[in-house]
Amino acid sequence: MKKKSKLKFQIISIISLIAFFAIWQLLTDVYRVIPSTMLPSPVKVLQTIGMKWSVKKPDGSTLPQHILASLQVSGLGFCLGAVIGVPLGVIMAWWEKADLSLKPVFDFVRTIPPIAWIPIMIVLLGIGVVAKASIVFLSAFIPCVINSYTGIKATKTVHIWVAQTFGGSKTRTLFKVAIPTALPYIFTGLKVSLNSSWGALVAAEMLGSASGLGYMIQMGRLLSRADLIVVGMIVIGIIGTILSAFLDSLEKIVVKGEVR
Amino acid sequence: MEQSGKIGKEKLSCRGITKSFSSSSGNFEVLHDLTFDVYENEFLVLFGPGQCGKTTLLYMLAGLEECTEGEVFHNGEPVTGPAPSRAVVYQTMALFPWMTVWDNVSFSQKVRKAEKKVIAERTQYFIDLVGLTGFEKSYPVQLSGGMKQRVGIARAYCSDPDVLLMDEPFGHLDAQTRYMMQESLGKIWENEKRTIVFVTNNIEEALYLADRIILLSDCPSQIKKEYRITLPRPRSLVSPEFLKLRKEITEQMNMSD
Amino acid sequence: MKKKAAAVLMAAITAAAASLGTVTALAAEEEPVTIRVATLAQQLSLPMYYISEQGWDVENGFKLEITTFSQGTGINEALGSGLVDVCTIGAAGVNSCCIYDAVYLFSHEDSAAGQQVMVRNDSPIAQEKGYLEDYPELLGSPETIKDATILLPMGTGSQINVDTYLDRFGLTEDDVTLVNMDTAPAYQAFVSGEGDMAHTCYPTADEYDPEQYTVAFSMNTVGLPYYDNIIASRSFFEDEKNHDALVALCVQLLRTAETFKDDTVLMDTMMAWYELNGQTVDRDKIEHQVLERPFFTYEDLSSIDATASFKIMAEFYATIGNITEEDLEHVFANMDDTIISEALSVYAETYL
Amino acid sequence: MRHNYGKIRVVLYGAGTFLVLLSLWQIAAMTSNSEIGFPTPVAVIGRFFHMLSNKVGSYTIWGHTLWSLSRVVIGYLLACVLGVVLGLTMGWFPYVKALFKPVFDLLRPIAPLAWIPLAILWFGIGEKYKYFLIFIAAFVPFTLNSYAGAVRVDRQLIGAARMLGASHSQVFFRIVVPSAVPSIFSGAQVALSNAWMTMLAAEMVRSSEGIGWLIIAGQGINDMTQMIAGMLAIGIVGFLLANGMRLLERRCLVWNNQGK
Repeated sequence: MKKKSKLKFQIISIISLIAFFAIWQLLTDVYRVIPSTMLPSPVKVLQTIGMKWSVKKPDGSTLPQHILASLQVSGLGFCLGAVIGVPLGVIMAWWEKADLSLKPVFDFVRTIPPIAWIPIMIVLLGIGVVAKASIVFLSAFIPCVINSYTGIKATKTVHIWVAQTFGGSKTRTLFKVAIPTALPYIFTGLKVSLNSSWGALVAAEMLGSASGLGYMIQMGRLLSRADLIVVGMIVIGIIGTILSAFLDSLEKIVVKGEVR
Repeated sequence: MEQSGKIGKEKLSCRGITKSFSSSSGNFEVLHDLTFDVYENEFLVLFGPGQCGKTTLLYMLAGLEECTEGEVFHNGEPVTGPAPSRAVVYQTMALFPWMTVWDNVSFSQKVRKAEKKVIAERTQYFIDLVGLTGFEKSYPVQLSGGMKQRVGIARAYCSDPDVLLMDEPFGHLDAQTRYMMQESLGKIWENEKRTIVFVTNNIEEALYLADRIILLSDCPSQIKKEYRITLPRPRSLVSPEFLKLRKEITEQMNMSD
Repeated sequence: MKKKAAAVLMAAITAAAASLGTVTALAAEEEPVTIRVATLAQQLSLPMYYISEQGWDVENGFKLEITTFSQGTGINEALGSGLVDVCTIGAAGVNSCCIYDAVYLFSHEDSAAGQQVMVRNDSPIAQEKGYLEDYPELLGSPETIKDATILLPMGTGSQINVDTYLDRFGLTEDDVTLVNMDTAPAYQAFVSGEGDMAHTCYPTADEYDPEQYTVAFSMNTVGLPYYDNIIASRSFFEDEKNHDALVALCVQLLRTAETFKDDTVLMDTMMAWYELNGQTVDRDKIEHQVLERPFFTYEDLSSIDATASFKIMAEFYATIGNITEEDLEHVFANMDDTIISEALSVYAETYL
Repeated sequence: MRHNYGKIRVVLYGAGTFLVLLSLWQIAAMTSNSEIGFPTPVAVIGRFFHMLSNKVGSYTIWGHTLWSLSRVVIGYLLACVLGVVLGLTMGWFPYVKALFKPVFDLLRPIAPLAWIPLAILWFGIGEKYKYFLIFIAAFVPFTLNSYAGAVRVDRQLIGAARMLGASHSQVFFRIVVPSAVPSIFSGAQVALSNAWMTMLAAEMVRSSEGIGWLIIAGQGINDMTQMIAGMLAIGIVGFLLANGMRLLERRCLVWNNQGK
């Protein structure tokens, strides 16, 4: 695309963003078309973010505490997902018996959304960070399993043949050849899994929590405070974007020569 | 470069064609000041070593690529963009995977909103011409390389082109299919006389098919030599004249000027 | 089976499409005014249920459409989204009054009983009783209560209950961890070992096994008057043609309170309600739950100031920061007494 | 991922694992003395079949499933139409991309469940907020994949089409749209599981029928058996939906089976 037209489109994008916020502001504060109980104006949202940064009222923790609690829950869930999911995927792909026996169970468990597990998790694991992390784990471990499974399966049979001709045992081949080749797939799996573990955060915090962004949104609902709700949503959105941007750049560095 | 005897009036003519690609490491010139004509109903072959911009030249004749300098004329009119009158057969076939053979071949007629009867007639005619009768309903994914290229040829013919531009159409085929395709293309060309510009880096293919061969040099490629091939058709690859010509052109090509 | 199932699906789609698109036109004039009522489940929905069962609503020119909710916060949302005209609600009603500009009509029931917080018998809190002279019933002391985890449905009367309890010991919400959970999940979590205290109310309160759990405090022992209130949406309240229907509804509520003084009528209605909602319940077990929460009759409302509880709750919400000071003024401004006084005089003429 | 290891062995291994898991669960349930009677698999499956024929609340499981499906169908179709149209046009027309992409990228990272409180504020607690939530959950994957499909179209095919005389709009409809279909289908798969999960969350927040309501009703009266039976129903329906979508894809994309 020629230089001139690329610039033109960038300008349009900026204008459309500004228009989005301007319309939002006009509809709420200026012309009062939408009552503030239904949708707070961008200015009100910014005020609330400012206020919530240091004030605990009315939902019991400041914004940084909420963010920390949420990162803790989805972080722990993600680690569980990766630590259990990746080896599970590798085992299922490498040993035929494991694949045959584990795959149907995995496919069935996969269809039950994490939120449906909440009532059971309360009884099994209580309401601590571990219970919440288990809800995140349920949505985080699936991409890990799938991608490491595809990664190992995609390992060219020639690689295995080459390793075996040089006398490598099955397991040695697995670690020397199959896993290194599957690394790019495994990394994509981790990337997807981190995104979905951040997404599952809201569900996890429905389990019963005292702080966290999902909890803040719930409190916004209980106290009919639309500004708390919107602030919670926006902060979740921003952190989600930062996470995936960070992962994309990490992927570019780590997985240089990968086959895409 | 002397003007060879006229067969018919010029179909395509290039005047001072130059093409250079600007990349991060400065400009990279591919074609340098090419001037030549293509005559009506002539089988012209652009022959040259592997990477010397033959495909780019062909795309510029079709109007798919713009010239950095110089111009291409078709029946005297400057070429501004791709058009059905300059049909292209791609090396990678570029068939529409979601369309059946019938839809692929009849695409140009349907797009032109010709009436049903005309579409049906023409499409069936060209499918039979390239020997794909009975495969009308199958998808490209279900065809072999050779058959896919036949669809490419039928599709190009079906748009009733003034000129057929072929970019190493048999480049991807195995040797066996390649000979077969060269032979059938020769026959097709006999029945359906069209001006054809054929790009290849295979000397047998060039000599077997061409009325005229333009030998191109390495990048930035220029016209090295022009040969008029008057061997009777269908040519045999082992006749003495064929072999003599083959040796001469190969030597000429490898001689760095 | 297949055809019926498909019919249900089709009906659901057409019904949904209808509600999505067209705005249903209001019923013709001479028909009774439809009042869409939202009530809390079980006992608190009895008056409305009884009125519609006896047909007292159609007799007096209004038609009740009742939906039940598990928590007051759900009713707030219903009011906020204009799906409900009148509701019976507890402390959560304060939110509706200040944020959705709803109108408080009057308090119709003393529902403090059963609003209590359970604690495990073997927990440190349970070992200390009568730490405060003027509240001998309360368990625990500042040291044992500090840093406790309490499970409760936030934004409702139970939060005020817990905060009053903490206040008695000079503590605030920041000294403990409040975990937001509905009554039933709170019970399941608490019983499986989570948290130090769990708020509950009837009927879940009776699920707790007395050998293992005792009442740390309840609204009565903490001295917090807790009445359930009748609240109307602003649009419904201000529409002149609904005025008579509202008065008539209040009159019928008073009449039902009077009839519910007879325990057998009250219990029969309770059992009928459980039957209707497909829950099998043991009558004797729930008898005490129902009788401990009386409905205000004509005499009660004439003698005591029933609005006290709602005002205390509104002030409390302001102190803990759930609502701002000017919201508080807004709540007081929305406490109407014209409808109830008119209803009391109409009730006096007709039924006394 | 399907490897045919011979039909019988597949069934044997799969059934084997399920049996092992169920018996573990049976033993655990019988020995557990937790306050809340943890139901045994036999009880759960028994209750599941019981609920197939008799009413729970106002419907049998069939009715609840149909209610849930009717909500998913409406939100899903709306998201499909709008998502594909926006995605394709954003991918092909630079003006549309410049106008809508920034706002779309702004709202995309917000998890569907985070929209629940706002949806309730905007649409009330009837049916409409559920349609809105399911629409949002399905709209994002549809748009993303259609956009990716339109952007990744093979330039050579476009050249060929224009060479054969196709006009700019004909190129869009006859080349760009069909070539994006495979990635739209993969988007449809993601959208379906998103919609299914969000429908459940919406029902567990507020509803008077549907499978989500079934679980919450069970939780409300401490009936663990009904809760787990509800999860069983969700798993089965989710399983059927996912496989149904795969079959549909395989049938429609007969021309593409060498791709995926």
